Amino acid sequence: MVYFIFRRLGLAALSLWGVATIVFVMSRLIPGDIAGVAAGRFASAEQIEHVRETLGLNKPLVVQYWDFLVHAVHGDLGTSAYTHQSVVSGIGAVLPATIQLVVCGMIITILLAVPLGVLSAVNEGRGGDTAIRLILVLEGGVPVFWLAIMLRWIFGSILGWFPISSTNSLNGAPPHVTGFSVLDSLLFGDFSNVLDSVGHLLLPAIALSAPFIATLARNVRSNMMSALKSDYITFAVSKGVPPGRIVIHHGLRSALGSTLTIAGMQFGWMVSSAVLVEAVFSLPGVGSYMYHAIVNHDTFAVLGAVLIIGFVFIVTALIVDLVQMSIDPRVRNVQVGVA
Amino acid sequence: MAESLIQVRELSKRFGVRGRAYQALDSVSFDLRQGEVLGLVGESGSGKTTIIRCLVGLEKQSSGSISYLGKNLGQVSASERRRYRRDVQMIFQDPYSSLDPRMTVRQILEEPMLVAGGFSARERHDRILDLLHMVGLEEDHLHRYPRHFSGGQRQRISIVRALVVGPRVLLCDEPVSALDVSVQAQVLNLIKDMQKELDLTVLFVAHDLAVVKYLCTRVIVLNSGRIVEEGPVARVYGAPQDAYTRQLLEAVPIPDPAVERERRARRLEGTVRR
Amino acid sequence: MKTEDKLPPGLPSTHPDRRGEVSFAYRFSTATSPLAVGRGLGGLARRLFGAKTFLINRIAFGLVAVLLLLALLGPVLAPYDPNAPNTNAALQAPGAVHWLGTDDVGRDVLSRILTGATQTLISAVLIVVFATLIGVIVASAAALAPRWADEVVMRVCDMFMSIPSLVLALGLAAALGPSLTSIIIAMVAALWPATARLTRGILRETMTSAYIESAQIVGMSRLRLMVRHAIPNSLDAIYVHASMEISGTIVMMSGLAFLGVGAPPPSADWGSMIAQGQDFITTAWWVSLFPGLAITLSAVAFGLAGDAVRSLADPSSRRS
Amino acid sequence: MDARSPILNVSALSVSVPEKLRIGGGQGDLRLVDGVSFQIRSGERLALVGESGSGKSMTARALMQLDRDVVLKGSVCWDGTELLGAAPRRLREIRGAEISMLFQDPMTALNPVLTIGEQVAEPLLVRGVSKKNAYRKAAQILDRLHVPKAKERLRAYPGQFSGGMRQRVVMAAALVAEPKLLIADEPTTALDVRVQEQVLDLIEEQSRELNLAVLFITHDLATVAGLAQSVVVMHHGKFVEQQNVDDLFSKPQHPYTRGLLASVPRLDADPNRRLLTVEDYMANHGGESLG
Repeated sequence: MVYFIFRRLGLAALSLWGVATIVFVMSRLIPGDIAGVAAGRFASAEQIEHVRETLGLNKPLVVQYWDFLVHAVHGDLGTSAYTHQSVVSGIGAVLPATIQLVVCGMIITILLAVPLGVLSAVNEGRGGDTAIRLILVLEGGVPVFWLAIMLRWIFGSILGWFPISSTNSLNGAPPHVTGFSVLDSLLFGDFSNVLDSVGHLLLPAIALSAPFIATLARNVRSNMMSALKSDYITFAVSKGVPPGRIVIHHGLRSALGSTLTIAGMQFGWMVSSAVLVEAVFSLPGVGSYMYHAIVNHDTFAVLGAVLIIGFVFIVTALIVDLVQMSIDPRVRNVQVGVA
Repeated sequence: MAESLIQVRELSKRFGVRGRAYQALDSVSFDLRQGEVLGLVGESGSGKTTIIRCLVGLEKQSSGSISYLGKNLGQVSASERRRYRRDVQMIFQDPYSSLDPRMTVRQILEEPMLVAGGFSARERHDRILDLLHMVGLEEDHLHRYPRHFSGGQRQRISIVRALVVGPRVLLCDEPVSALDVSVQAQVLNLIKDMQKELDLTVLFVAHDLAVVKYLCTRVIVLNSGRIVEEGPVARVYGAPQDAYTRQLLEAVPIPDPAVERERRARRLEGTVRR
Repeated sequence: MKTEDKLPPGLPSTHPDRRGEVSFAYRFSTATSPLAVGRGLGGLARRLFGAKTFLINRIAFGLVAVLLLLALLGPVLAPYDPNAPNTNAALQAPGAVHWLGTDDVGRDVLSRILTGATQTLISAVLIVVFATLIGVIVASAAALAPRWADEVVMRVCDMFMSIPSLVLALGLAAALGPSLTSIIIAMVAALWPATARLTRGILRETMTSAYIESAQIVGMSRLRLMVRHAIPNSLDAIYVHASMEISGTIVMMSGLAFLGVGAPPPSADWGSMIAQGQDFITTAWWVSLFPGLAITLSAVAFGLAGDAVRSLADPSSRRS
Repeated sequence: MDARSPILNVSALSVSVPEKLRIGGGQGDLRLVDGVSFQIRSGERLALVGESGSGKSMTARALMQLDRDVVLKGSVCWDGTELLGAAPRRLREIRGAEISMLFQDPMTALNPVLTIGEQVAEPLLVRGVSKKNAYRKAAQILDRLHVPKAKERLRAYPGQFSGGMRQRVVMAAALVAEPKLLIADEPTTALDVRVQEQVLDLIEEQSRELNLAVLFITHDLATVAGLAQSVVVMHHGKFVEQQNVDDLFSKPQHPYTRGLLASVPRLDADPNRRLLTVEDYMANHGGESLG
C-alpha cells in the first residue's frame, strides 16, 4: 500500500516534470525572435538585447532548460510582457475564482449526470433510455462558449433573471480574502451577498457543465449497464433484493469507482473549458487571464497558464487515485496483495 | 528406453517482483521421450500451462534449461532454433480465440508453412488437404472464416494448423476442456489417432485425470509448481505414491451412482473434517 | 452456428469457456464484425443504411453524408461572397434576401456558414486522421520496441495527456501564431497521445490472444505479427475511436477560433463568427446563433455517427 | 406438507427470445427451451443434464424469472402458486427465501465492493430482519458451511477469498433465509476437482439436514451420479428423458443419453477401449444428427 502511494507520488512528480518540459519546448517553438516578442512590438534593438539577456536567451539551450526548471520549482514562471507582473502571482490571484466556478460546475454535473446515467441504464433499450441518450447527445454537442453566450442572452438580457457578467454586483462584492467569492460572502457579507455571488456563478457554471454532463452520464450509464449485467446482480436478484436496492446498493456502488476516475479527469478538463466560459462572462479567472494573454500575444503568460492548469490536472488526478485507493476494496486488495 | 527428445532441467519461473513475486514453477525436471504421450496434470495454479509456455518460448524461464535433442535451446544457433520451432507445435485451450477471425481457414493453415519456409504452393495445398481430410473437414471449408465453425470444428482446424509443418512433438494445452462432452470425445479420439498415424510425441496438459488416463502413456503430477509424482499411467493411477495424487484421484467423480454413493458415505463418516 | 451465438446481451452463455467478462479487443475481433465484412462502397452503403441498421444510425450517417457534401460544395452553394463587406446591408435580420441575416459589416451569414463548413469539417477530419495515424504508428512502434522504450513512449504520452487537450492546443496555437495550419498542428499535437495510448492498449490486448501466440510459436517475426494479425484485428476499435473523436474536434476547433487563435479574419470560421457576434447579441442575435447551431448540428451528427459505428462494430451493443 | 406431492411443478415450459432482440438478426423467435416438464418433491435432488445450448441454464433462470428479455410460456407451479405471470412483489418474496440459486462462477457471483457479511445477510436484511440478527445468522451459516473464522470473515471482501471459499459464501447467502429449493447452476464447473468434491458434499449434506430440494444443473454426468436421486436429460432445448439416477446410468433409454454416457472418459475404464461419441449412437438409432 505504502509502496503504491509512493509510486503514485513519483508518477505525479514525473508528470509535472513532463508538463514543464512540454511547456519549455512550446516556448521555444514561437516563430521569430522570442526576445523581440517579449520586449513588445515597439522595442528598440537595445531593449530587445536587454530582454534577451534577462531571459537568458543567449545561453545554451540546455542551460536555458535547466534555468527554466529551477525557476519553475521556485514558483517563478517569468513576467508577463503585458502587465509586467509575475505570471505566478497574476494567476495565483485569479485561480480561486476559476476553482470556484469549476467546483460549482462539477456539482451541477454530478447532480444531473449520475441520476440520468442510472435512469438510462435501468431502462436500457426502452423509450426512457433512448430519450435520455438523445438529450445527452444534443447537449454534449453544444459548444460551451456558444451555450454561455446564449444563456447570457436569454436569461441575462431578455429575461433578466441573472446578472450577465463578473462575479459580484458592484455593491455586493465582499472583501477579497480567499478569492472564492461565495466563501468570502459567507465570511464577511450577509445573506444577500451570498445570493449575489451564487447568482453570478450559476449561469457560467451551467454553461460549463453541459458537455461534461453528457460525458459523465454516458460513463455512468455504461458502467451501470455492465454492473447490472454482472453475475453478482443476478445473484442479488435471486436473493430477493428489491430493484431499488439492486440499483443503488449493488449497481451504483460498484459503478462508482470508474465514475470517480472520470469525474476527477473532468475537473481538469473543466478548468480548461473555463477559459472559454470566463471569456464570455468576463469573470476574473485563469481562463480570462489566458484569454487576455492570447489576445495580447503575451506568450509567457499563456505558457504559464498552461503549466498551472497542467499542475491542477495532475494534482486532481493524484487526489482521485488516492481516494480511490482508500475506498475501493478491489483496488485496496490488489495493493495489499491478498489472493 | 526411447530416445529423449526434450529435456527439461531445473526449470523455474517467477512472476511479479519483490514482495509480490509468485513462484509458478520450482525446479521442474523431466524428459519427453520419442513416441510417448506424456500427461501433465495438476489443479489451476500448479504451473502446468507455464511449462508449455516456456517450452514454446511464450514465457522465458527464470532459471533452468530446456534442451532439444541434447542441445540446450539457450545456446543453439538460429537454424537449430528454427528447426525446433518447426518440430515442436502447440494446440491451445480455447478454440474461440486461437484462430485469427480475419483470416480464412486456408490462410490460417498456410501461415505456419509460409513462416517456416521451404514449402512449394503445390506442397502447401496437398498437405492442407491431406490433414483436413484426416480430421474430417472438407475442402470447401477452406475459404470460410473461423466464425462459421463450431468449437469442435475449430479445434480440428487448430490441430491441422499445428500439424501442417510436420512436427515431431505436439504440445496440447487443455485442448478439450472448453469443449462439450460429446465433442470432447471426438477430439480426444482424433488426437489419439493422429499420434499413432504420424508417430507424434505428445505432451498433454490437463486438469481432468480421466482424460489423461485415456490418452497418455506416462503422467507427471504437479502441485504448486513442483513435480510430486511421475510414472507410467497404470502405475500412478493404480498405486499412487504421493498423498496429493491420491487426493486428486479420489476426488474424480465416477459416473456410477452406486460407487459414488459409497464413496461419499465413506468420506462423510470417516471425516468430520474442515 | 450454435444457438448460444445468437443469445441477446445479458443472457448468460452456457459454454464453459465463455464465462467471465469478454475483453474489449476480443469483442471487437472475434465477433462477427460487420465493419470487416461488406467490402467496397456498395457493401459499405448496405452496412450503413441497410434495413438491419437502426433508424437513428441511418439518420446519423445521412446527416454526416449531407454535411460532408456541404463541406465540399459550400463555397459553390454560397449565395454571396462570404468575405465581401457591404456596409449598406450591415446587421440585417434574417429575411428573403439574406436567409440568415448579415453581420456587422454586411456579410451574408449563410454564405459564411457554408464556406466555414468546408474549413471546419475538412480540417476536423484531417486532424483526426493525422492524430490517429501518428497515434497508431507510435503505438505500433512502441509495441515492437524493447520494453523500456515502450515504457518511455507511453510515459511521454501520459505527460502530454496531463495537460488538458484544449489548453495544450491553445498554448501551442498561441505560440505558433494565428492560422489554420497552426490550429491543425496544435490539435494534432494535443490529440495524438490519447490515440497512441488507446491503440497501445488495444494492441497489447490483441497481442495476448491465442491466435497471435500461435503465430509467434511458429517463429513469425514481431513485425510481421503486427502487420498480419495485431493491427488488422485492432482496426475496428481504432476506427470507432477515431469516428468518436471527430465530434469533439469540431467543437474544440471552434473554441480555439472563438478565443482568436484560429484562422485570422476575414476568414469565415464558425467559432470566430460567434465571437464576432457576441458583442451585439441583444440587437443582432442571428450573427452568433446560426454558426453555433451549425457547430452543434455537426457535432451531434458526427457524435451519433461515431456511436453508430461503435454499435456496428460491437454486436453485443447492437441495440439502440 | 406431504413429502410426496411435488413442491415445484414445471410443465411445458418454453423460453424464447423475441425476433427483434436476437443478436445478429435471424428470422422468427429463437426458442431456447421447448416444452420441458419435470417435478421436484420436497427434499429431492434432481439433476438437469445437458451440453451447451441444451437450454438447461435457461430453464433454471426461467424458474426464477431472472431474464427480462425472454418470453416464458407454460407453467411453473411453486407450492401451489403459479409463478409465470406472478406479481414482481410475490416473486421477490419467493426469491432467496423459498427458492434460491447458486451460480457457475463464484468469482463473479459476489459483488467485489460489498463485504461478505453484507452479502450473506442480505436476504434477511431486505426482509426486515435487524442487522445484528442477520449478521449473527450469517456467521452461523458460514460456520455450518465450514468457513473457518466465520465471524471475522464477515468484514472481509470477496477479493480476499479463494474460489472454493467463495462458492461457500455464495451458498451461505443462498441458504441463509432457509429456502426449500436450491437451484445450483453448474456450481462446480469453475472449480478444481478437489474443491468440486467438497462443494458437492456440502450440497448433499445441507440437502439432507435441511430437507432441502436441489435442482442441480450440469453438463457433467459424473458429478450427478452420487448426488442426484433423479435425472432429467435435455438436448437442444428439448426434454430427452427422465429417470431415477440408478436406472439412468444402468439402462439409459434414449440414444443421446447413451452417447453422453459413453463419451465421457472414465477413471475406472480401460483406456484402450475407444470412446464412443454421441454421433455414433445417434447415427445407429436414426436419431437427429448433431450440428
